[in-house]
Amino acid sequence: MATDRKTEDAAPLAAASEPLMLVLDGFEGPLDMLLALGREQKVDLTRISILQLADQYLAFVTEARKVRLELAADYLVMAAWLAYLKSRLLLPAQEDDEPSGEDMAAALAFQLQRLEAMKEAAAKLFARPLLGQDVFARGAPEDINIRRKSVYEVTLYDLLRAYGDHRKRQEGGVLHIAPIRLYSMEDAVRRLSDLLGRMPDWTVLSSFLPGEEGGPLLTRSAMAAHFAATLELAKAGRVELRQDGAFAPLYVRRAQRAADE
Amino acid sequence: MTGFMIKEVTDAGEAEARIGKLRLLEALLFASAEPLDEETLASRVGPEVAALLDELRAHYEPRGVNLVRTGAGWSFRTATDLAPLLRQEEEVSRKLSRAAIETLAILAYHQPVTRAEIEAIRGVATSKGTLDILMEHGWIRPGRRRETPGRPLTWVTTDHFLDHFGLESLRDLPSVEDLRAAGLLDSRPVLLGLGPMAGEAPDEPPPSEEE
Amino acid sequence: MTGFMIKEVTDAGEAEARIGKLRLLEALLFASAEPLDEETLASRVGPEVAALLDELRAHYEPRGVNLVRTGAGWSFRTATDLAPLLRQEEEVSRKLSRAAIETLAILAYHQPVTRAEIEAIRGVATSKGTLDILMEHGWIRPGRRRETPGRPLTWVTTDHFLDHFGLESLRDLPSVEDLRAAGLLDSRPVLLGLGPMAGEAPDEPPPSEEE
Repeated sequence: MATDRKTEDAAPLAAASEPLMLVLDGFEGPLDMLLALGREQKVDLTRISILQLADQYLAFVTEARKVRLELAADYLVMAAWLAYLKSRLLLPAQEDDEPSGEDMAAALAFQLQRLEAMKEAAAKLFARPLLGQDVFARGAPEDINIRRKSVYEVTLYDLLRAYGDHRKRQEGGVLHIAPIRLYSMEDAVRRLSDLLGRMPDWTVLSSFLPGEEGGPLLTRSAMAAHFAATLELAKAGRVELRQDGAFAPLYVRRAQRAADE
Repeated sequence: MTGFMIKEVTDAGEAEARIGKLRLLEALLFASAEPLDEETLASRVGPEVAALLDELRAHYEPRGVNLVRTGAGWSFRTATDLAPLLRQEEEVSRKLSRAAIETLAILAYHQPVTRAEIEAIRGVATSKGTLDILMEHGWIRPGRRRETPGRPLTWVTTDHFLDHFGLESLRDLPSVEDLRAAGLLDSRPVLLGLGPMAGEAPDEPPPSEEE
Repeated sequence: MTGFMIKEVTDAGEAEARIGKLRLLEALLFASAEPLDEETLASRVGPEVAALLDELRAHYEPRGVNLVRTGAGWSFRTATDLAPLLRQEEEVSRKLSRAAIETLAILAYHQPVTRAEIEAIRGVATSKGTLDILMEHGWIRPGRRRETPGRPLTWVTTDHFLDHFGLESLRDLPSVEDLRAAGLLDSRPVLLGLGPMAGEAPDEPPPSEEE
């Protein structure tokens, strides 16, 4: 679902007031999706409401989790980032060296403008008269090589491809290994490490879990693996854990000291 | 020889030599499907090649085939206004994924640009095969390594890219000056600590924190 | 539209239509890989194709490119009297064998490297001719002798190699990781590709581990 990014059209989400259509096909990642949501505000991107955008996105993610839609990790990271942005925008300014909510919002707005500019540029580029489609070269070039230096038609691509093919053979070709149905702790450690590096603040551990589509066994093993992984990372001094009471949600964040090393 | 617009030539012998060179230039350019650079052409017709090319270009301007300059080279191409009559069934852009099209545009406008920077702009990892397919089309090639930690490889577009899109130079990319003036050709990652836009090492492939 | 010799046409609109047809005819003949027969051309420009072809042929007659009839078809060809000038430095373009390309690639990446080492890397014997061809073309040259028993000769690439492949220095050759990222080298099998940022394969679409 979330992983199919080849589809052509950005199937838009329904307007925020209506039930969210959970269509991820066609989005080239969370930023692309934010851009599509932003366009629905029908204002210039420079005047967009980042807060409203964050709410729409977070609503989408909540909805997705409700229907157990498997979300790629970068969508979850974006959700956490937006939640943090929201808190910084809404709460009174704090005395710390984190970027201000306004700065973060401006950065996001710039990012969206830049992406949109590139999408428009791509459209303009491909709207030009293209060689081999709109404009044609000599169809029957005559066999005259007037460039002395290229007797052999070898391009850099040919050269690199040859080396790539060679390395591929060396590495033993393609192996097909049946997927393992259990979530291992090593993977949970790796996934958490990757995600935590980008998480701005305390985050509920359960939000890191992959979806539940793989069946109960995989889900339970993922939960166990992620829990064990946080303990392992805490032991190594790389994360901090917080739980406000028995059976309360477990929060995790990157260890503040380790982060600076 | 009525077709050639010979100017400022009085001597009959001189005129004939010039016509001979124009004919040779025309034949050389016509015989090749690929653009030919002026240096190569000068080695065949002499140092006045620039003036001859101008003359030939003017002669072909109203015709069904035009002499155009793209990138570093000159070539004959069918006139762009005939495109609706000549258009081929298979459209190149149809076969390219949206990711590939976007990546090519970002690469063209931001070059030289690293893969990490492309990812920062798109907010998503570059899937395998995207750069591969652009390179296979002959549109992009590796540029110099960036002299920053990790010495990441940069990517740039080729002359064939200009040829394919009918551009004389990168300055002719659509709206490039407006985009630059608006500050939108800044390829630095801006959302620190977010997604593939990992803040601490912008030019490196996304670090795997385990190692 | 000065280049066209329009005869017996008085009406301006008619003249314009005729010029449009001549331009299309010109473009079709230019872009076609095969000679085109009159029937095919008539289906694109109309029944007056024979007259149009005559006009086009007359226009191109004195030029460096001629419109000629071969067998049943029409095509543009460079003027026959220019053949000696065009073919002056003709060199038949040849495809380099796969073995030669691979040898060159290995040599470029592993240099300085001895022939025995190339063979060890490739796992097959290198035919004598392969290195000869590469050297003849100026891409490789002998380097220093290795200070090991037998003092074998090593091989290195030349400046011409860099020039040909558009590289500024050997350091700009993409690394194995760059190749992998660009999709030119399939990645090692991802045993447990959980999440897009897992491990060192950041550039894949997130594998859906659930299947």
